[in-house]
Amino acid sequence: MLRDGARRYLADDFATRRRGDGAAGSAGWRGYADLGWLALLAPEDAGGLGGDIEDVLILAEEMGRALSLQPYIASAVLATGLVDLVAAGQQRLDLLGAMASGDRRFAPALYEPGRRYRLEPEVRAVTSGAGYRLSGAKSLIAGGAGADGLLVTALLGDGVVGLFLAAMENAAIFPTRYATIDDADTIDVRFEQVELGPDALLGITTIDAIDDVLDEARLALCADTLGALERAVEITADYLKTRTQFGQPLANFQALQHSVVEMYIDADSIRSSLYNAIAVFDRGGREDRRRAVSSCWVKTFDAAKGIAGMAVHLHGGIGMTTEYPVGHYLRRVMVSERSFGDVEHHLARYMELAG
Amino acid sequence: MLRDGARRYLADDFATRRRGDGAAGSAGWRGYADLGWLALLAPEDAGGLGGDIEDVLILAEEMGRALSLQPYIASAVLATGLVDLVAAGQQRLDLLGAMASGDRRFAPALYEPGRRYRLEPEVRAVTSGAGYRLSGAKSLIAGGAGADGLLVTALLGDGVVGLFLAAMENAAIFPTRYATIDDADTIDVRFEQVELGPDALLGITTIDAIDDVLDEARLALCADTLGALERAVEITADYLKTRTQFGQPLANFQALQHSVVEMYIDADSIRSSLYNAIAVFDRGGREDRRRAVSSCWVKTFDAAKGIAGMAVHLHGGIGMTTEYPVGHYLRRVMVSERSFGDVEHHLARYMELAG
Amino acid sequence: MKLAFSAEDEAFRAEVRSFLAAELPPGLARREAAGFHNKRATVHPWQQKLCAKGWAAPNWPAEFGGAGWSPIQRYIFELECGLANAPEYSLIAMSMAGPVLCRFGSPELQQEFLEPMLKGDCWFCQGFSEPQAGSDLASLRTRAVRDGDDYVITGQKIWTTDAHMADYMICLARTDAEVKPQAGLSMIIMPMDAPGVTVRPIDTIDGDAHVNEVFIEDARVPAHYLIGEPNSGWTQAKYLLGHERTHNAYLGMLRRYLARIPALIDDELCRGLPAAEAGEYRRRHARLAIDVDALEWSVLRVLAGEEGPALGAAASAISIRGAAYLLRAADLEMAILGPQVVPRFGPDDGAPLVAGAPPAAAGRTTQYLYWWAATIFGGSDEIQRNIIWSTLFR
Amino acid sequence: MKLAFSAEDEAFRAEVRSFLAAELPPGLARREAAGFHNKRATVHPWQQKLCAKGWAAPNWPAEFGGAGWSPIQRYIFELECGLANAPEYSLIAMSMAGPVLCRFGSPELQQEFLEPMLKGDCWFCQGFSEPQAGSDLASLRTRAVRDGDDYVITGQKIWTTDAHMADYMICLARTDAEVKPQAGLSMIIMPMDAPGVTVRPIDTIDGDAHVNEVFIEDARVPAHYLIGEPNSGWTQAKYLLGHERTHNAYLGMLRRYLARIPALIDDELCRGLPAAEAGEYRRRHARLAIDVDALEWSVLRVLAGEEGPALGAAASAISIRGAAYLLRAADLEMAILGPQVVPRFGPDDGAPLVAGAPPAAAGRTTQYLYWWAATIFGGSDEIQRNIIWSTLFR
Repeated sequence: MLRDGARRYLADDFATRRRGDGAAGSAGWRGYADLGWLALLAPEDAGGLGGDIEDVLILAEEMGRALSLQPYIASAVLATGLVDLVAAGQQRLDLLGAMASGDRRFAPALYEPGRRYRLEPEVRAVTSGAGYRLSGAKSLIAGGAGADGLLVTALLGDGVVGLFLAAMENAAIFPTRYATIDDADTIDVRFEQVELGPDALLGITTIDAIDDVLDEARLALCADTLGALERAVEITADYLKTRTQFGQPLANFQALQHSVVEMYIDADSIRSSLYNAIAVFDRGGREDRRRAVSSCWVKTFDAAKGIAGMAVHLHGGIGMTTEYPVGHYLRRVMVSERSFGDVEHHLARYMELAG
Repeated sequence: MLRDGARRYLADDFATRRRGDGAAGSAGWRGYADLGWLALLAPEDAGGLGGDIEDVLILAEEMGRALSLQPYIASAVLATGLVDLVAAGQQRLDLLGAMASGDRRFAPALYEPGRRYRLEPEVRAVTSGAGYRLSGAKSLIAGGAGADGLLVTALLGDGVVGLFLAAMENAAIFPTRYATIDDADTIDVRFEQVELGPDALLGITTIDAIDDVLDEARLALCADTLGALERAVEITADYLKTRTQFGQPLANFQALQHSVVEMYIDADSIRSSLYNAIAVFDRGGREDRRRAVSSCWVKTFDAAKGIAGMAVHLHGGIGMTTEYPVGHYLRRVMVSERSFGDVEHHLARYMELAG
Repeated sequence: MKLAFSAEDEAFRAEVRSFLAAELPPGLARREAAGFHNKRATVHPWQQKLCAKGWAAPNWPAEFGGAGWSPIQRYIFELECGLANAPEYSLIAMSMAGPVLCRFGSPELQQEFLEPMLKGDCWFCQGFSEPQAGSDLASLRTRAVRDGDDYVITGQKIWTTDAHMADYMICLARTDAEVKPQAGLSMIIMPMDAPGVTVRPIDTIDGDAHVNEVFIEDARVPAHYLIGEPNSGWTQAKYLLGHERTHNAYLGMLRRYLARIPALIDDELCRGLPAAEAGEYRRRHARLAIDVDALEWSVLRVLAGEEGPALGAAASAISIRGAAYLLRAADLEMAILGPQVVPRFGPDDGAPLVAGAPPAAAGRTTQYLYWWAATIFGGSDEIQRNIIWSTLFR
Repeated sequence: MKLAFSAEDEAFRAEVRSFLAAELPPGLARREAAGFHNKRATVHPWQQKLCAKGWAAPNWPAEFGGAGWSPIQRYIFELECGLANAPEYSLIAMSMAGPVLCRFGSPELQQEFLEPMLKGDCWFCQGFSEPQAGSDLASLRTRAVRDGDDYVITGQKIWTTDAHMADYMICLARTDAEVKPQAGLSMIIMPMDAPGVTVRPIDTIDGDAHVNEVFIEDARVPAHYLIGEPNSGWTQAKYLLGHERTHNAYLGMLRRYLARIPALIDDELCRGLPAAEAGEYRRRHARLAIDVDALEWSVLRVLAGEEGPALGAAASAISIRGAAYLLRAADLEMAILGPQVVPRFGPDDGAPLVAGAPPAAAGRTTQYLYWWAATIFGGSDEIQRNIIWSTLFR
């Protein structure tokens, strides 16, 4: 039911954007809030639904399928998880409530230039009066454009990691705004002695704890990719049935049929891998969870580009055009596969945890 | 012309063997000698033809194609190269002449149990009276059964490697005889204080020099594999044309056509890789040659089992039977791919030499 | 989609494990692990133990002596048997002849055959494939002609697994040549010692012996050995093939490979395997484990009753990927062991031939070669892809 | 089979190298290395330099101003241009319009067009593909009707590379609708500024701009712009497609990738690439290099005149593997660079957007995405496999 509703709501997302109506704007985010999607993962004591990761994964699948550009995984899944993890007391309730209602949207700023997927920050925070002074840089902040604030990991002395909330209007934050190849609005930022108040420090945490929150976002991104790939396969099969060459539909050619079947099997195997990870998530155990997430990541992104690329290929020229949706799936998975670690990163993590 | 003659001569090899007439016996070797194949690589001063490696590769291709079980690469290519490298004076001329005429056949014993593809021997030779005493073990000696003697690498004191000729009738040599999965006669041996005369030491050499001689044998084995795979592809295409299912020849199914085409392209790429190696061999330079040989090895055996396996697969049940030739190609390449190093071994060698 | 093993399931798993640990004969397990097919005589005591426990027939209804398990329990049982190196015993009787008799056989036939099957006293083979009918059963040529109280059967079967040690064949034969090809088939129980039946073993490239040609020349079979109504063989065959295609023994085998490969890599480090190569093989092992995790869930989704069009394609997809992963697993083991695997090990002899080689080397090529057959049996990969296309996309 | 480059070949290679080192504008090379298509204005000076040297048309006969090279020399020239990051200039004029005019054009047409082409003053595009005729030229719909001294052309072309900057199109059109489809086609030179011709650029997923739709509505073209005899377009098209399929620029591009990847890996070690991953990428680089060595010899075998049935299949096989290797090379570069490649870099701007990212990050996704088109153009991989099957096995 959640799935059907989401599919209907998101159905015109791509077409609307192609017409330039800007579905990636705040109206979309407001709609997500109204549907309760932002409150799904927020704990009940903070006005959230205290929902299940599985519901989030269903939504993520549908968003991938619809080529949605809303920063749902960054600003709902990941940001909610980080605030819930680190903040405390009234501040926690206020922030989670505002995020769940869609009144405020935050973008996590975890990664740094020249540091690839390392989570240990080089951004430093020093005490300054009653507050803090931030310096350093963060890169590839999904959903950073238009966000109310950034959730910034920073080093607070030796090995102590703090999570800071920095409002975007701060004059000492220098953003560079750009689109990634999947058309998503993204920013890098430099912090040049950014002065923050005492409230800006949401709390102290560890890299391990952040990595655990990231694991939920990773699964959501796998689900997003699954949705995208399944749709790319459907579109391709449909195209082959309508496109005629040499006097018959392309779908009559067995070699093309078998290519589609291989794409289908690969995509469906990602679904199985995702279910495996969900089952492990339910049973708990940090190492098992990490292993299952990395397993799902490797399975997903080992296959993703090949499936989406073949979808483009089987369309011939039309697959290369931006007017037609199929190429956008390829671009989307190319961004996703290097968002929270890549295949080699997660294969290494998987092997370290093997036992 | 060499190719056509060889193809005719070897045509019935497999069928004869299936009838149990023992084409792998000494009559076959005598035939090879009569055709001049054994003298091809022997230098002219020793009664050989001083031939080109390319002629050897053509013969090797045809032997692979014909599923020949004669130990040509071991006892002609490799043994001739080793004796030519190490022996000197009249002994060198006598041995090379006897090998070229087919009067004597030797089997190189280079590899040792539990040492994988390492060439540094653990077999030791100590002086004993005027001669030597050999102890240790060698394994997987191709052509060892029925050979007149073994060409044994052994350690003569610190880091000095000697090549010994040990007659098989020596009572202190304990052979274990077995067939490898491609039906080739093979032995392991233990040397229990084997007493050898002063003549047994053919000369002193180095691991590098032995590896260079091995490189010719490696190329010959790649050529053998190329011949085997090309024939497997032909047999498969022919089978698909004659086998009827669902009222039409299997060859009408596009998916099967394309599988055969992929097998063909992969096999033909091995031919290109082999030509690359030949060109480098002609130009010389030890590092370049090693690199080209390892390149060809990786190319050949990355693809070989997949091609031969698909040939079996496309035949359905008949491909699994020993009566029918196609499965023998698969078994042959499974042995070849781990004869003088495997894909990982040669990829590592290639990368070490990269520059 | 959620599937959690219940506490009962986990208790069942523990029971299976301890039973296997206590009862499985080590010699049988060693031979099975090596990859050679066990013989009837060596499997028989094991099947009797299972029979005594009530576990001999995981696929049969409880009323006929089957284990009466849920699909998940069957899955757990097969997986644990795989991990413990328990052999598949009397496969055709347990998975094919048994289920078809339970479903379609007369009470007399059930009475006569089911209990001996359970006890391992009565082995079956399956006579479907013919020289001119591989994946295409409609073109079957073997005939069964009614003559008094008998059927007289004439024809030829091929790729008949276990025919050389079976007591009976469930033989698919044409009983009516006048109707359209599928409609004229029947399934008949044929004693293998009937005059006119000749079994010729087929040598296969894996070096093991398991398939045969069966020549049938005017073999007489009592008419009541025909299963169900005459000319209902097509329905019965489809029922059976459905059974075969959801058979998921691949997972047990794959888990068995995955479990033993890390130790194999460690062992080979002492026999000349360079550390850098070991790292590469560990990577391959990890990737295979990741793929098998997903494959396992593809099976569990079917068992948990996931619905929708994908269900019709699932068995075919599992078959394609299962066979491919078996080949990868077997290839990986061969790569790790290197040159030590190339001798032809006899099926009765797990002792290594190459001096210094580990016992684990025996059977590695046999098993790899056999898995190429897994890309064919039950319908080739290409047939499976056709099925998936028709089910989902046509 | 033996092919050794002669001393003359090596001297020629040295000459090409020193010419490229001295004359190729660095800005042009930088942009080309990044993977964005160079524009006409930026390529023009380079083409004039080549023209002055007599090297502007490697594929034309010397009598028409072509370089007059042997196949091996052409191969060396293209390979060295690839390695030096020299762009392909005025591809359609040099590789398609030029050769077809040299072969089939009247002296008047040759006089009018060939020299301006050489100088880069006259750019062509190629109008073959149509919305309903992809790999299937026989179903072409664009018509050219004789009307006095003109042909009047009506129709639509698609995937027209460079149409937005071309002066002329070699337009394949139907001049006789009464005969069988292939027999009624002609090739006509159509000025792109003729009234009735509209060019609409197609946005492609790689983010670069290079293909177009061309709408042609009653465009008038002088009748003598028809190349050769009316209705001989099929013959001419086949001649051209043969030209295109043996075009081996892939190798220059592949060698370019192979040459720069090791340094890229070293650089990224300073930007967070773990050493263990670097090892994996070096392995992939080595495997790709091994494959490209073989591909190069597949090309050289054709150039050296190897005979036999394989020759007919060679161009198709090279096309399939070449495109696949380009995708692998581009994918490997993206993997090495990691998250730094995901911003959309503008085609005019090689500057990195992500703070701390190297300039090498620009264009990586553009090029990867573009190579998916290489699996289609000149006939899809599937068409090529059909050709190979027909040539060798049918």
